[in-house]
Amino acid sequence: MMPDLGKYAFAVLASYGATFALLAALVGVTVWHRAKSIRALAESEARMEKSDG
Amino acid sequence: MSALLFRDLRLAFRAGGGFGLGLAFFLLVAVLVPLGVGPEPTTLAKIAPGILWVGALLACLLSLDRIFALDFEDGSLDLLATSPLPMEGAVAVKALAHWLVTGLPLTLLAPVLGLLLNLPAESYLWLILSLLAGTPALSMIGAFGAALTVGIKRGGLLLSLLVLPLYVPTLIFGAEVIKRGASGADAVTPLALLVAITAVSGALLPFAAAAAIRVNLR
Amino acid sequence: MSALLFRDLRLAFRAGGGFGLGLAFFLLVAVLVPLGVGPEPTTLAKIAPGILWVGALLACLLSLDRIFALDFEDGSLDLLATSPLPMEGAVAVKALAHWLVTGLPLTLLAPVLGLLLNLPAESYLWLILSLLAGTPALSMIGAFGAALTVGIKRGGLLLSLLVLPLYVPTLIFGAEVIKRGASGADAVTPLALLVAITAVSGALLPFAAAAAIRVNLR
Amino acid sequence: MELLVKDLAVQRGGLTVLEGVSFSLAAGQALVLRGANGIGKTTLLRTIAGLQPKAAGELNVPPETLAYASHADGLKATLSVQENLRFWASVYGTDLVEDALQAMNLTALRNRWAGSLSAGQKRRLGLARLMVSGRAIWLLDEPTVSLDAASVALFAGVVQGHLAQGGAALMATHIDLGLAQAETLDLTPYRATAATIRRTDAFQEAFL
Amino acid sequence: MELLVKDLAVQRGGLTVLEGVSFSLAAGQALVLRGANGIGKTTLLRTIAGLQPKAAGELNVPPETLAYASHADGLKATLSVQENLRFWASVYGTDLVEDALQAMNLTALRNRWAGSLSAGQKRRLGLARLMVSGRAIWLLDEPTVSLDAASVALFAGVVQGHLAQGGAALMATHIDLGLAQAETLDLTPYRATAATIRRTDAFQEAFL
Amino acid sequence: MSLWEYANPKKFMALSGRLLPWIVALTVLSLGIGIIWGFFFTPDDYKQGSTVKIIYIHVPAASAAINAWAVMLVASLIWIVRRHHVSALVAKAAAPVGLTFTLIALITGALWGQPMWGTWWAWDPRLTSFLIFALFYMGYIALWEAVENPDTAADLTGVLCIVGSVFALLSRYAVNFWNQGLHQGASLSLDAKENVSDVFWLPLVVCIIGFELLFLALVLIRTRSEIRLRRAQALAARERLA
Ligand code: HEM
Ligand SMILES: Nc1ncnc2c1ncn2[C@@H]1O[C@H](COP(=O)(O)OP(=O)(O)OP(=O)(O)O)[C@@H](O)[C@H]1O
Ligand SMILES: Nc1ncnc2c1ncn2[C@@H]1O[C@H](COP(=O)(O)OP(=O)(O)OP(=O)(O)O)[C@@H](O)[C@H]1O
Ligand SMILES: [Mg+2]
Ligand SMILES: [Mg+2]
Repeated sequence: MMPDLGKYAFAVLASYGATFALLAALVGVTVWHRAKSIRALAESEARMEKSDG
Repeated sequence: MSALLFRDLRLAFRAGGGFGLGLAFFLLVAVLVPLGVGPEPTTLAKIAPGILWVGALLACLLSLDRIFALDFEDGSLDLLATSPLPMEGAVAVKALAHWLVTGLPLTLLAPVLGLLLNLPAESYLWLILSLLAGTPALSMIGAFGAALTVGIKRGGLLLSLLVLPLYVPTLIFGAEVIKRGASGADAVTPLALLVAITAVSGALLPFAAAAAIRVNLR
Repeated sequence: MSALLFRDLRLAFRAGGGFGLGLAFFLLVAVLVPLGVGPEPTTLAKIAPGILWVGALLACLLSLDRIFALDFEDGSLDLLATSPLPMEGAVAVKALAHWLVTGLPLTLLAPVLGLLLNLPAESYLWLILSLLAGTPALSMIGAFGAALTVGIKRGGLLLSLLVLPLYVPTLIFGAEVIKRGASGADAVTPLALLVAITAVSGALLPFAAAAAIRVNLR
Repeated sequence: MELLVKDLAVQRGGLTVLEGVSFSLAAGQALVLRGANGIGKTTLLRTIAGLQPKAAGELNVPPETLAYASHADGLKATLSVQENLRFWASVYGTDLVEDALQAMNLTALRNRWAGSLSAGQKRRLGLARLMVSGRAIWLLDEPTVSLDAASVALFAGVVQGHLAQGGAALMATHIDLGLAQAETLDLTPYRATAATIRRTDAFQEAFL
Repeated sequence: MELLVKDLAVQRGGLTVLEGVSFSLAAGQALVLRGANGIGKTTLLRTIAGLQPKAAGELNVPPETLAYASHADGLKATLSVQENLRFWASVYGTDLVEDALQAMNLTALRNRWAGSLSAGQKRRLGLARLMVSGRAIWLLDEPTVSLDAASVALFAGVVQGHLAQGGAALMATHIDLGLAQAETLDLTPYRATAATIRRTDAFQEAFL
Repeated sequence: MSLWEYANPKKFMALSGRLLPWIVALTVLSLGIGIIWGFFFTPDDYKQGSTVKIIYIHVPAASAAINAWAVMLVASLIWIVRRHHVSALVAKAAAPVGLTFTLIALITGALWGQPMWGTWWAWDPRLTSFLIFALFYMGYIALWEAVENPDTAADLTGVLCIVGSVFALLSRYAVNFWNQGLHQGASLSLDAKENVSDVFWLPLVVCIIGFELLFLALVLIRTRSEIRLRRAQALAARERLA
């Protein structure tokens, strides 16, 4: 299955590895930020409900 | 307008005004680099044009935050903004004052530092010409960066980060003028480009900077 | 005491606190120098240790004025001086906070910049070791300089002028460690000297700096 | 020459703080703005001075008539008292430095650096700057902060003189100046409420 | 616990500004310093706080009892109200943050960044810092600058409470705080004259 | 009804909410196909060996990074001219994504350079201008972070983006002037032309599409988060007044 990368295995694997790591970090931060925003909004909307009575 | 220029110059020459410190910094860079790099004359001669330009650029950079931040902190900028002076003019005048206080003296000092760095004899003329043509752009671009960061406390380093990428073309053409001049190649093209950068930034950036200041005063 | 450390760190990481900007400046120096000097790898490799040390030193330098000046301007320094904290301890803690926010990250970033400047492979270990041993001295000496200039508005350049000569030994030994390490010569002696500078300045300068601050508050 | 404010709403930090403020200020009039800390006096004055955009309403300022004095005095510590004033005089193109020094009792200090003045002396110099502008409408933000009783009286006299000469003054202050002809505008009723944000703030509206 | 000042002379910018000042301040007492702008109130307070050396006379401060509040409030704009106070509480090793927030009516603002407060709100926070110190003798330099009437009353109440608990307060101010038990010390008679400089100022003397 | 209607946060939230699942699905699909195709099912280049596989991330990342800046520039212009709040937030959301792509291009390029040119880094014009580009991104993001008031920040970063774009172009030109480099030209001339046409070209195109879709998806998600946070802020502000 795994292609034979020959003597360039490090360069290729490191490239793909670094790319996936960076993208994973970016996606992770984005998802976390999204969750945070949803939580913050839900909280203030809940408080609104209460004060609106 | 001229009142503002004279005020800024007078403030620069008063105690704590910072005149001469840009020069000192330039000198220090020229001294530190040989200390770090080592004393071989050929290496130094090779890197001299680049180091001189980088030094001039950093010396300029470090005094940028004085252009507007002092006036912002003591409230003068609010008062200037509500005064009859157009903000664009005030920005241009302040950039000019900055150049007179840093860029011009740097240009005059540079040949001396060239000696320290073993700059070849053919290069001196080009060194002076390139600094003369390029440092006004440094002041104007820097004034723009200073206008962006004026509301930020001690934004000195943010200012550097914003301004240095904008300095890249000036730096490249500036150092190129000297290198080409020394080797007898065509130095006029980069010099002309340097002049063009100065002219265009002097004509357009005051508007961008004035807009940024107005936003920051809001 | 730890309250002061945590406050300073927290302030540094808050908006406008300037964390990361020292790093950015270091990166910028590493980019600008080749732009000025030219792209030949052999020249760059030769000057890399010196330029990296000069860059780290300048990055450190530029954030020095934050150590005390902010506290002076908003009156906190008056209040700290009348508080039960001994001023010597406060100075040492503030220098430590400065190192954690600039020197340490600089050390960690330096190898990446070594790549940009074609630093030879054998030098990396020595680069890290020398910065690790030397940057605390930069923070402590810098804090002393900042204490001397704390009363002066925007004294950034004056500060540079005062501090840079004091940085010279650190710079020379630091760059020497890397150069010797790369060429297989004895790098331990300059490294030991670097450690000695750090230890002595950490032990003695807080007292000098505290005295300077007390004079400036008068 | 009349300053006209109608249904004005002002914002600070993206939030409407005051709304529905209306008043007019004609030659010879003085108006004192009152209200608790944080109600928005500074914000209102800055908006009228043109330093920030208004959120809603009408604001009619006769051109070239305003002079604004903020919390901060805009003094340069390393210029002398005289040099500070001369600079502003030439910015506004007037010739009133001597009068202002006299009026604010600063003649003895004229050659002192502004940085070496005490808090109250600085404030007096800041007010002298206003006189030097030669403008008709003065906007004053807490002008008497740090002033002793004698200086407050001096200042009240200066304002009175300015009004007598056909000037006008709008000021925010917490203390009583003893100005006979000054009217007072309490800003408390104009504090923006949740319901009014919708009307005045395009951004908030879009997001609410 | 008594603060004792006897024949004190203080200097500013190398010049003696006040001399022969004497008073004492015991537990439960408050003393208000008065005098025209520039007479030397700030200088006197800084000398007592130990920020500058005295020129002559005696100054007896019980150790670990002083808390000083200057013209500037020492607030960090990017820390919240609460974080600002917590820092000073741990510097002084006390646990009074909640009490101070309550007393200065700042509980609603506790999570706001100090930088986004109005002038008066900042000042209130600066005074809360003083309470947090837990010290007995308060030195206050124009504590009510920028405060509205309600906040001045609040502040007077806080001082009263402090005195009732055996504290003491020394303050410089131009306005009347309405503190019943406060005595007043007018500094005008102690202004240094040319003749007295000779006596107090060793440096100047050497050159005269 | 004009296009600007969608600049209303509510409308934007509704529309983007409906589109987003599809965009995410398409992203995963195209990126998955492209990368798997490129990594597992393409032959080695006879000169570059297996390193040619790096092209499937290097080139898409580089072009997506450039496009991200273009998006920021357009969004900044819209904000400055028409003051639509969503466009300012789009510019803010795009910057970190663009920076990440720039870093990916830099890192994969460096890793590729080691076997091909014998050095991690060379001061080649393309490489250099991309490094400077990364600095522009960092400055832009730092300015957003440093300014507290969101509208002020939007104005300032907008001005910076416009001025910065001009200087970025100028730098590109200056850098060319300064050094002639090692980097591949503008065409996909790996070796024999026929190779390029299908074996390498097709998966590369799929990857490029995948990266652009990824950019779109991330920017939409981030913009939506920013809008939610602003709404929460607005509610909190209203509460404070009540
Ligand atoms: C850190 C190093 C490098 C950087 C920053 C970099 C950057 C770039 C950029 C900006 C592009 C243009 C993408 C576009 O315009 O759509 C590009 C394309 C390309 N790069 Fe690199 N590169 C680097 C190293 C390398 C190396 C070492 C190789 C191979 C030997 C390489 C091969 C290519 C190829 C084949 C293209 C596509 C050319 C085209 O059709 O435009 N790059 N790179
Ligand atoms: N940067 C900011 N962000 C958010 N809110 C702010 C900001 N600056 C001020 N505010 C708030 O705006 C309101 C109005 O402030 P302003 O300074 O106009 O009040 P003021 O009436 O002048 O008060 P004072 O008498 O204390 O000077 C205050 O409630 C203040 O907390
Ligand atoms: N750096 C300085 N150099 C010389 N003189 C100074 C300096 N700073 C202050 N002074 C002078 O010292 C005197 C005392 O100043 P101080 O600030 O103590 O007055 P103050 O009583 O607090 O006045 P205010 O009520 O205006 O605050 C003033 O006359 C002032 O002009
Ligand atoms: Mg106010
Ligand atoms: Mg005082």
